[in-house]
Amino acid sequence: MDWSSNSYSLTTVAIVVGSIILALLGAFFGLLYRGIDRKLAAHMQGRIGPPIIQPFRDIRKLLAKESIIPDGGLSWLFQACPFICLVVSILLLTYIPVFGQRALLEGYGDLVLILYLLIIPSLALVVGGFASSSPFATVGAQREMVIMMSYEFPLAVAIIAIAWRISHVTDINPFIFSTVAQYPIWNQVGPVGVIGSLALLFTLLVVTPGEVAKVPFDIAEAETEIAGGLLVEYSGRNLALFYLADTIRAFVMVSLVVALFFPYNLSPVIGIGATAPAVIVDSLFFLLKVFLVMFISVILIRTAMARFKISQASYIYIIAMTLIGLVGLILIHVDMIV
Amino acid sequence: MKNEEMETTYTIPVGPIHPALKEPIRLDLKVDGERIVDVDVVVGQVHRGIEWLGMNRNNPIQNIYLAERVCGICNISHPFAYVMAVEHAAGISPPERAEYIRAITAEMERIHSHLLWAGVAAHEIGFESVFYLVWRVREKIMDLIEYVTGNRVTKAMFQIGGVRRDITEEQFPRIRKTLDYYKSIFDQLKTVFLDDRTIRMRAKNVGVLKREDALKLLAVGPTARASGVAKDVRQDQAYSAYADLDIKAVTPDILTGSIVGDVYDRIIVRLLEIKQSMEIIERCLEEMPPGAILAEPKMAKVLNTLKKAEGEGVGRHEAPRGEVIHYVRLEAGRETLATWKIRAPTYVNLMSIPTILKGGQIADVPIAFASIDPCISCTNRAMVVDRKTNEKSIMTYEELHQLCVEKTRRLSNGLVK
Amino acid sequence: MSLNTIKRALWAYHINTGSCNGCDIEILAVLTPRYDVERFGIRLVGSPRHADVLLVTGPVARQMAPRLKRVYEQTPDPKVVIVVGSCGLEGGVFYESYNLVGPVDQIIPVDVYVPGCPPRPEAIIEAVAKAWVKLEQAEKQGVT
Amino acid sequence: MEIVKILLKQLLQTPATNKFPAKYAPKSTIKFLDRIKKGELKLTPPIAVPPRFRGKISYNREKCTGCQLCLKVCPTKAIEFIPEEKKVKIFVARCCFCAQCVDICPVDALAMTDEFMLSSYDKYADELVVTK
Ligand code: SF4
Ligand code: SF4
Ligand code: SF4
Ligand code: SF4
Ligand code: SF4
Ligand code: SF4
Ligand code: SF4
Ligand code: SF4
Repeated sequence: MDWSSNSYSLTTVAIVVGSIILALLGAFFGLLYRGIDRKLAAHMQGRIGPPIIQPFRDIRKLLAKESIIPDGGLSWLFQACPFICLVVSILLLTYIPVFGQRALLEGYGDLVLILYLLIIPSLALVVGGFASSSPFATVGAQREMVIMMSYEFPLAVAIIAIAWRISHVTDINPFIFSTVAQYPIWNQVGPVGVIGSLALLFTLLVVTPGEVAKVPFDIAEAETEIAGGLLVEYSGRNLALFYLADTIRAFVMVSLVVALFFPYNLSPVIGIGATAPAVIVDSLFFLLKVFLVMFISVILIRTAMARFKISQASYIYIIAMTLIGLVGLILIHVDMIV
Repeated sequence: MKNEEMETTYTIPVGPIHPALKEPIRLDLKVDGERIVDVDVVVGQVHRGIEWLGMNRNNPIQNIYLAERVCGICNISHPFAYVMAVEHAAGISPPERAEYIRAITAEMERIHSHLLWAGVAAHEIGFESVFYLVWRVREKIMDLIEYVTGNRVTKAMFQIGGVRRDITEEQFPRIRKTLDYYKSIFDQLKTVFLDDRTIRMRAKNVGVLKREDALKLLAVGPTARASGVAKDVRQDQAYSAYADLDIKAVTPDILTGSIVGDVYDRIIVRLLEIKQSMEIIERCLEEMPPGAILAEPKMAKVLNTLKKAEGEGVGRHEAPRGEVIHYVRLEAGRETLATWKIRAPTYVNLMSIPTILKGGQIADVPIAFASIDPCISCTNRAMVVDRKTNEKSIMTYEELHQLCVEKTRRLSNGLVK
Repeated sequence: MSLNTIKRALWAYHINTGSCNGCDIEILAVLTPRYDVERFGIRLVGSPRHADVLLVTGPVARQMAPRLKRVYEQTPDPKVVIVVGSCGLEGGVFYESYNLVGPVDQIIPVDVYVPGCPPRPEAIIEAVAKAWVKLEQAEKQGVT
Repeated sequence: MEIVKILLKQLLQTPATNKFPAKYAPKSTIKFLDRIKKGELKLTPPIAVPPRFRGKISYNREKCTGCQLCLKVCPTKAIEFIPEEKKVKIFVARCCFCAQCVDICPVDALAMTDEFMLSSYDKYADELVVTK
C-alpha cells in the first residue's frame, strides 16, 4: 500500500520499471528451472541430459527460425495468442510475491484476480489451437478446455479455504498475499487443521502439473496422441513466446504454492536486519523453496507417471482433488470448533 | 456440455506420418468427442514391392537379405520362414547344429523385440522414464546380438541349408552372462509394468479383444494368446530345434488366473515370453549337438541346385508378433523364385484393430494400437499401383477380394499343371 | 541470426518413407540413456513445424514422395536433412523396385548421408557432428 | 511405487550414457576436431565393436580374379564389374553389409572391417567407393 502515497506518475514509472525487471527475472528463472528440471529428470532416467542452459539455447534458436503462419488459419489471432499468453504470464508474476518480497502490484489485485488471470494463458493456447485450423490442434484445444475447467475448481477450493481460515483471525482482506504471509496457515491451526492444510497443499501440488501442462496432465499437448496438440502449427518466434510463457507460468504456479503455504522468510529467523543482505538471503531462500516444490510437484510426478486420459484427468481434478480440497476445508473448520 | 456441443462426429486421420506410429500407416478414426465410433485402417504407404523383387530380380540367396528387410525388427523371422520354405521346396535339410543356432538367434530376437515393444508402449502412454529404463536394459541384448551375429539389427545369420555363423564354446560365457543379467532384473521389470498404478489405469480393460473375436478375426501371436487362444507355431507345429524343446504357449492366466484380453494381458504375455525365451536359449546352449552348420558350404553350388530344383515349400515361424508364413515355388531353369508369398503377422492382426479400438477414446488409440505390436513395414506389400499411368486407385474390399481369389486360382493352376 | 544458435538446439523430425524399421529403431536408440543425444540439445519433435533437422529413412515409396516433399516445405528455414541408412541413400536391397521413386536425394536436397543397414547409433551421432560442421562452415561464409 | 525407487536411485548414480564423442556439443565443432587431430583433446570412443563385426567392406585388388561370383550374390547390386580390368568396385552407399560377397569369394579378396562411422556429405565420395 506504500505506492499510493507517492505521486501518480512516480508510481507508474516504478511499476513499469519493476514489471520489466520482474519479467526479465521471471524469464531467466523460468528458463533456469526448466533447465534444472530437464537435467534432473534425465539423471533420474539414467542419462546425462542437456546442459542446464539448454532452454536458453532453445529460445535463442527458435527466435532465429522462420515463423510460419499456416494457410487457412486466422493469421492475426494465430499470432496474437502467443503474445497474450506471454504478457499475462508476466502480469501474473507482478501479482505474486516472489524472492521473499511483496508482490509488485499487491495493492491492485488479490488472489481472486489471480484465479481469473491464471485462466488466460490456457485460453490463449486454446484460441491459438483453434486458430491454426489443424485437426490435431483442434482436439488439443478441446482437451485443454476440459482440463482447464477441471483444475480450476480444486484450485479455487484450496485458495478459498486458506483465505477463509485466515479471515477468522484478522480483519484485513484475507485474499491479499501480505495477509497470508502475516498469518501463515500452519501457525493458525491445531493438529487437525494441519492435516487439513496438508490436504490443501496436496491439492495445489497436484493442480500445478495440470496448470503447467506436464505429464501426467500434458494431455493437450500429448505428443504421441495428437502430434504436439495445440502447438503443431506454431514455429519460430511464435513458438518461442509460448515456450517462454510456459516456463514463466511454471515459475508462477510454484511461487503461488510457496506464497500460500511457505510464506516464511529466512532473514528474520537468522537475524539479518540490513536491507541488502536480507534481500539476498530471502531471495536465495525463496529460490530454494521454489526448487523443492518444483521437484516434488513437477519433476518427480512427471518422471514417475504415465499420461492420464482426459477422462481420468478430469475425474482426478473434478472429483478426487476437489474432494480432498473440501476435506481439507472441513478439517480446518473442525479444527476451529474443537 | 459435452453432449450438446460435440454431438457431431468427425473424422481424424491419424498418420501416415504420425509420432504415435513408428511407421507410415493411416487410421481413419470417426470420433464423437473423445469416443471412437468407427475405425478404418489404411495401409499401403510403404509398399516396396518386395515379393515382386524376389520373383523378378533376385536369386534365392539374395532374397534372404531382402526377406530380412521386410521388417527391421523381426529380421530373423522372415529369413527363418523363408529359408525353411526354400529348403522344403528344394529338399535340403540343414544340419542339426544349425537348427539350434537358428532357434537361439530367433529367441534373442524375441527378447529384444518384446523389450522394444515394452518401451514403445510406455512411450505411447507418455511414461518416458519407463521407456528409457526398458531401452537401456535392451542395449544388453543388442550387444549380445552384435556379438553373436556381427550387427546390432540386421543379423544376416540365415543361409539356405543352415546358418552362416557358428556359436562357439568360447562365446557361451558371454551369452550366459547376459541371460543372468536379465534374470536378475526380471522381477523389477515385472513390478514396474504390472504393479504401477498409472500403467494399470491405462492398460486394464483397454483395447479388449475377446476370445471369440480373436478366433473369428484370426489373431496371431501374443495378441491371440492374451485373449486366451493358446496358439504358437513352436508348440502346434514344432519345427527346427523347437521340436526337441516342447514349448508351451504363454497365456495370461498363468500369472493372473483369468483372461481379459486387454492391453494389460498383452503386457503379461510378452513379459512371460521374455522369460520363456531366456530358458529356451539356455537349453539350446546345453543341448546343442556338434557338427557342421551348413548342408552345403559352397554357395555357388547351392545356387546351382536351386536353379535345377522344382517344387513348392512353406515355412512357418512364430515371430515375436505371431505366425509368419512364407510360401515359395521353384521352377527348374529359373534363377528367381517362381512364386513368393509372405504372410506377416501384423497384417493378420490389423483385422482386429477396429474391434479393439471401437468404443474407446482417442487417447487409447496409440496404446491399444501398439498393443498388437504392429509391424507396418511387412504389411505394406499390397498397394495397387497402375504401372502404366502411375495412378493409385483405392480399391473396395470386394474388388480386392476378387483379385485375391483370382490370384489364388492362378497360383493353384500353376501348381497343378 | 547465426546458424550457430541452431546448432546446439537441434530439434529433429523423423520421417519414414518406406524403410524396414531397422534404421528407425536405431534412431530411437540414439535417444536412449546409453547414447542420449538430448545432451547435445537434440530432441525428437512431433511436428515438422518445430523441426530443424529432418531424419529421413527408407527408399521413398511412391506414395510417400509427395509427403516427404510437403514435410520438407513445412519445416521452417534454416534446416538440415540427414538421410539415415543405405536404402535412403541408394535404394539398398530395394533398388530399382517399381514402386520406388527415391532415393531421398531425388526428392529433396540432402546434407548428410549415413551409410549402414542400419548404421550403428554412433554413426548417426557422427552424422550430426558432420551437420554441425556444415552449419559452422556455412556461417563462416555468411550464408543464412 | 517401484519406479520412484528406481528414479531416485538413478538420480544418485552415474548416468549410463557413453560420452561419445564428448559430453556436450562443443561450441565450435571445427576447432574441436582440430584439437583432437593435434592431440590436445581426447575423443571419448564409441562402444567397441565385437570381433567379426560387419563394417565397411575392404577389397584386395591383387587377389581378385574377376570371377564375378560376388556380383551374383550381392542383394543390393553394390558391386560393379570393370570388364577392361577384370576387377570390381564396391559402392558402400548401396551396400547392406550382409557379407554374402565375402562368404562366396573363392580367393578371399573381400573382407568386412571394423569401420562403421561412414557418414559423408557425398554418397559417392572416395571413401565410399571401394576400389582397392
Ligand atoms: S512390425 Fe514394425 S517393428 Fe516389426 S518388423 Fe514390422 S515394421 Fe518393424
Ligand atoms: S511379422 Fe511383423 S515383426 Fe515380423 S518381420 Fe513382419 S512386420 Fe516385422
Ligand atoms: S502385388 Fe502383392 S503379392 Fe504381388 S508382388 Fe506386389 S506385394 Fe507381392
Ligand atoms: S482371398 Fe485374399 S482377402 Fe480374401 S481371404 Fe483370401 S487372402 Fe484374404
Ligand atoms: S480362392 Fe480358394 S482360398 Fe480363396 S476364397 Fe476361394 S476357395 Fe478360398
Ligand atoms: S538402410 Fe537397411 S536397415 Fe535401414 S531402413 Fe533401409 S533396409 Fe532397413
Ligand atoms: S556386403 Fe552384401 S551388400 Fe555389401 S557388397 Fe557384399 S554382398 Fe553386396
Ligand atoms: S568374388 Fe572375389 S575374386 Fe570374384 S570378382 Fe568378386 S572379389 Fe573378385
